[in-house]
Amino acid sequence: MADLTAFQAWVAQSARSIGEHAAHLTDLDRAIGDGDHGANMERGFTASARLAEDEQFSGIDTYLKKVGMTLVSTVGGASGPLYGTFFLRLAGPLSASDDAGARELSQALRAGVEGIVARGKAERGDKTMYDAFAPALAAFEEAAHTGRTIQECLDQAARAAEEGRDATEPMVARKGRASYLGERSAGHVDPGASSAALVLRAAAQTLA
Amino acid sequence: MADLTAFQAWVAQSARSIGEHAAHLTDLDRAIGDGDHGANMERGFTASARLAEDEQFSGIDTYLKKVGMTLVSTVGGASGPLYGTFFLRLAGPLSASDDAGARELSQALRAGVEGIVARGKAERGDKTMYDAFAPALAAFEEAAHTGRTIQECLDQAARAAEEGRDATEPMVARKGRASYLGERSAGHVDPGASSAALVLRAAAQTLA
Amino acid sequence: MKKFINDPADVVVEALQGVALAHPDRLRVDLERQLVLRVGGPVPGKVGLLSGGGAGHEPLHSGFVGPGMLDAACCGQVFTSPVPDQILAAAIAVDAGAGVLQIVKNYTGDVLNFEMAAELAEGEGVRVRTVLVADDVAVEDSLFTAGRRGVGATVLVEKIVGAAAEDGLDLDACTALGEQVAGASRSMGIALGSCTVPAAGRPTVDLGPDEIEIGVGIHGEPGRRRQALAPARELAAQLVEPVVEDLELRRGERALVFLNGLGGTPQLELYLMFHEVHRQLKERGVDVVRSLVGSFLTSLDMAGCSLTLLRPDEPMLRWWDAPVDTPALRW
Amino acid sequence: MKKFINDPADVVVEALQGVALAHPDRLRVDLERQLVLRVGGPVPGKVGLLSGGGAGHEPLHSGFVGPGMLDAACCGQVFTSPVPDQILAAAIAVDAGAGVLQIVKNYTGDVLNFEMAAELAEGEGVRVRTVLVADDVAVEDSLFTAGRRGVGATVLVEKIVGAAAEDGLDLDACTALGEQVAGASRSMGIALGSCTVPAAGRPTVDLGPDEIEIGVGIHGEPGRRRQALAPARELAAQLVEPVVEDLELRRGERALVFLNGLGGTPQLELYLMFHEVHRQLKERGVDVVRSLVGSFLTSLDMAGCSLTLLRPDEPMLRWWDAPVDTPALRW
Ligand SMILES: Nc1ncnc2c1ncn2[C@@H]1O[C@H](COP(=O)(O)OP(=O)(O)O)[C@@H](O)[C@H]1O
Ligand SMILES: Nc1ncnc2c1ncn2[C@@H]1O[C@H](COP(=O)(O)OP(=O)(O)O)[C@@H](O)[C@H]1O
Ligand SMILES: [Mg+2]
Ligand SMILES: [Mg+2]
Ligand SMILES: [Mg+2]
Ligand SMILES: [Mg+2]
Repeated sequence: MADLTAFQAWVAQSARSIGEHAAHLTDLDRAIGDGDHGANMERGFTASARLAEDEQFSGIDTYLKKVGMTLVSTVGGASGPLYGTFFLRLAGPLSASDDAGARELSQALRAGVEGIVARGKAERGDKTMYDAFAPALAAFEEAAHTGRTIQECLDQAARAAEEGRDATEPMVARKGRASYLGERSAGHVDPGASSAALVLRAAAQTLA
Repeated sequence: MADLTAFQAWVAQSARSIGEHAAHLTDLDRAIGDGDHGANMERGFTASARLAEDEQFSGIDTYLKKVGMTLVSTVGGASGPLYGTFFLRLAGPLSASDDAGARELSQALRAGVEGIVARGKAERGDKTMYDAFAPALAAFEEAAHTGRTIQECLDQAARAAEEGRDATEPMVARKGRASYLGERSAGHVDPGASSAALVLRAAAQTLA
Repeated sequence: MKKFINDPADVVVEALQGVALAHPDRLRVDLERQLVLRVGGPVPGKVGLLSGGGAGHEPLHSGFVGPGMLDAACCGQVFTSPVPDQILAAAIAVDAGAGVLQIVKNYTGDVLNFEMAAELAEGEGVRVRTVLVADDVAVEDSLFTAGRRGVGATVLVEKIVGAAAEDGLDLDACTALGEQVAGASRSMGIALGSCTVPAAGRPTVDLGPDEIEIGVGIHGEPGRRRQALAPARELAAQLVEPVVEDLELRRGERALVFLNGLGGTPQLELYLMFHEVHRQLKERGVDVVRSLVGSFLTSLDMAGCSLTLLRPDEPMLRWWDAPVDTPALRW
Repeated sequence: MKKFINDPADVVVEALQGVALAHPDRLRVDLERQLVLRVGGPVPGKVGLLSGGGAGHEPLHSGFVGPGMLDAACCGQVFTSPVPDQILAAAIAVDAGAGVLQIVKNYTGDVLNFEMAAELAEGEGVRVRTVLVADDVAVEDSLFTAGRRGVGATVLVEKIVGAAAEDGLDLDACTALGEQVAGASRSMGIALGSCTVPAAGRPTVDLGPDEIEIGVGIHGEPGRRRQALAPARELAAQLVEPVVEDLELRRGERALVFLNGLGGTPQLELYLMFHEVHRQLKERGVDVVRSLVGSFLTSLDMAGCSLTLLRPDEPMLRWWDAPVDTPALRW
């Protein structure tokens, strides 16, 4: 079960992990984007991690909404509204609970990922963060459906996100800045899919 | 004695000599100016040399005036008005004659050099073309005064101009673009003094 | 990298301080939110016109704030979209009850941030419409991708809709006009040299000493191809041809021509290119009825230029000619 | 060298063709003589205002032709003075019986060519006066040398005397005013990078990757010193200090500030520098009463800027504020 503290640990762990990999994310973005994804994400998650230190939150949903708003106003670029929407939408299915189980997490994750699609209109294979989020959601739902523990669900989601991330390498981008490169975008892992895999791995390390 | 044909030969020979040394003049100007003196002079003297082919002239003075006007409108930069004025003023003392002797040439040369000073306000040692013209005039007058032939007068003037040119090397420029360099202008021969020496050497080869 | 900066992180806000000091009688600058607002606004009854985007393209957008053009510009960091809070604050500031029109260049970051801002603004009771500018023919047009980048047509949309809003057109009419202008415009650019983003500290594009990029984006995005430098008349042809063809400008039609410098290109070269462009349009039977030549939408210090053609109708020409009174555009 | 040119020899005339096509309603261009003339001129009873110099400094001078500023600009080749024939033709063209004032930047080539032109014009019955602008404090002032170079103050003289001539001041009064403005102005520039003259094909100044030239001239002439790049606030100080000191601007005095881009410097950096300059002037107790920020007197593609300060009196301010309607300056 995941309570407010667990969610705050997730955001903190995401910030740490993104901080460690910021240079790598930027390198990936330099290859097929504009070279700011690492800095964007680090700025946004550092600010989000600081929320728990500065403020008291009454519930998981108010916390996640604040994280979402913080990401929106600090990450910038394409990924700010996308990650922001993800966290804002996560909050919905968790509004009633102060300790989420696998089923609620599954619903929250679906809402979050649907938010990314609603905003970014990406489809599978467009070479975006959605190519990490979508398989992660499917893996989580499958695991939850077959009665796995939260930890198992999260582990499988994180693994699926990492596979999804790796699978972006040969893709030709159809969304975001990388799409301007056309065929030349193939042969590079998508930066947003990489940061998504980090965030989902952080979830597996903290939420259960 | 120098007739119209001799003056036309002088201009033609000046054009040839400047054409041959254009790159060198430009190199000198690149060191302490803006690197256009060779091109400026070549353009102007080529145009002036063409005058004799395209037009009939009634006298030495009308020819020299036309050369002066042509230089003014084609050389450009600082040297255009200076060389132009030189040739325009040369014409004055020669207005009555169609075959100039040493005395008339001496007067003409003085008028021309005074024109350069009137226009450019240069003094000896300012590191300009005047540092070639002034000793040339002095040498010519001295030779004419002591009864030398025109050829001798012209030879001495040319030699004095060349010495004057060489003497500009250590000078610190006080006029023209080179003056912006201050002390850094020392150690370079002045481009205008160099072209002046060529023009006076051409006189010695043609005017007598 | 040699630039007039202190800390690269402070470039935008320090430049905005300069803007505020240079134009105290025309512009109000909100340094915290990085907004540039028209002094004396919002104008009662007038549609609020709002644009913005990453910094580094000046005078776009902040130099176009004033009577006859924008009511506000939101500045992001260099080449980075502003965020919804900023845009929301601008929308609220310029709303005079007639609603707000956002003019957005088609980059995913800008689109998403302006979209979120619009949702938030609607939540605050502000009616918001958006015109998306996507005129860069170097990028293939497609419904399935991010689509074309927004470049030079942005200036034309801001000018023409700015005049129309001043004339009292309502929100729907301004939106429709903006879409018409954007839809009737096409652009393409050439880079002779790269820009250098202060925070990056090195050139964005790695161009060889004789190499140029045809179809470059205003952030140094790759274009259609790299090739060797060529004479101006050939480069002009490489802009005129794709733009005319994509716009399907036919013999006998009219065009408004905007030849834009990308930041590092001297006016001398820009006017020389304009001569080539004008000549080649004439050869194609296209009648140049209006023109604008200058560096109005730049990519920091990029050496290069872009060509924008608009197929204008009479109202567009009238609003193009209407008075404008901003720091960068005034007539 | 990567430039939008065809043959380097044709750059100026081809650019002028572009100017003619871009401003048919305001400018008349004499391509053969490389003159840019105000449409509808000469204005009866008005002193004819004439300037010119080498090309490559655009918009100076051709972009300043129009009501409230110049009647004509004579363009030489790149960085080369126009010749007397051209200037004479311009003087005759702008003379409406009230005489002609030439505004000349103090370079030997310009001075001598304009002087010869004036002599020729007087021969044709045109009264000609000359104002010499020599404001570059990087060069030591001396009666025995060529003296200071003419730089940014030229724009101020053209604007202020332009308005005064429009107001009907006679030739002697315009001349005196021009001399007052020139005398009350000082400038200094910094180059971060060199310009490249088309005909030369390579950079004029050989600056290292971290080297800058303090006091550079507008043709790339050497300045006071070379030094390492420094933060904007230090560079601003290196402009403000010598200019303020040479002008002997005291605490409590007022200044008109002109911060000028040299061609390759983006507006973002220029406004950032303006902020620094403004702050430092304030610290010195100098009151900035007017300002102009932009690239108005350029050195082709040179990255850099120059600062010009004018100690204005009331009439100067009034004529500075007076309407101007030229391609590059309009209010
Ligand atoms: N339409 C979209 N839907 C989902 N993800 C997207 C979309 N567009 C871009 N992205 C993601 O955003 C990432 C880039 O983010 P970032 O570099 O921070 O923003 P920007 O591209 O504005 O600089 C891409 O790698 C991609 O994963
Ligand atoms: N005031 C002056 N009086 C005499 N000669 C001068 C003066 N100023 C410059 N010169 C001469 O002009 C030469 C430079 O000519 P040029 O390069 O053609 O013109 P610019 O300096 O305008 O480019 C100098 O080398 C010098 O000899
Ligand atoms: Mg990016
Ligand atoms: Mg970005
Ligand atoms: Mg020279
Ligand atoms: Mg020269």
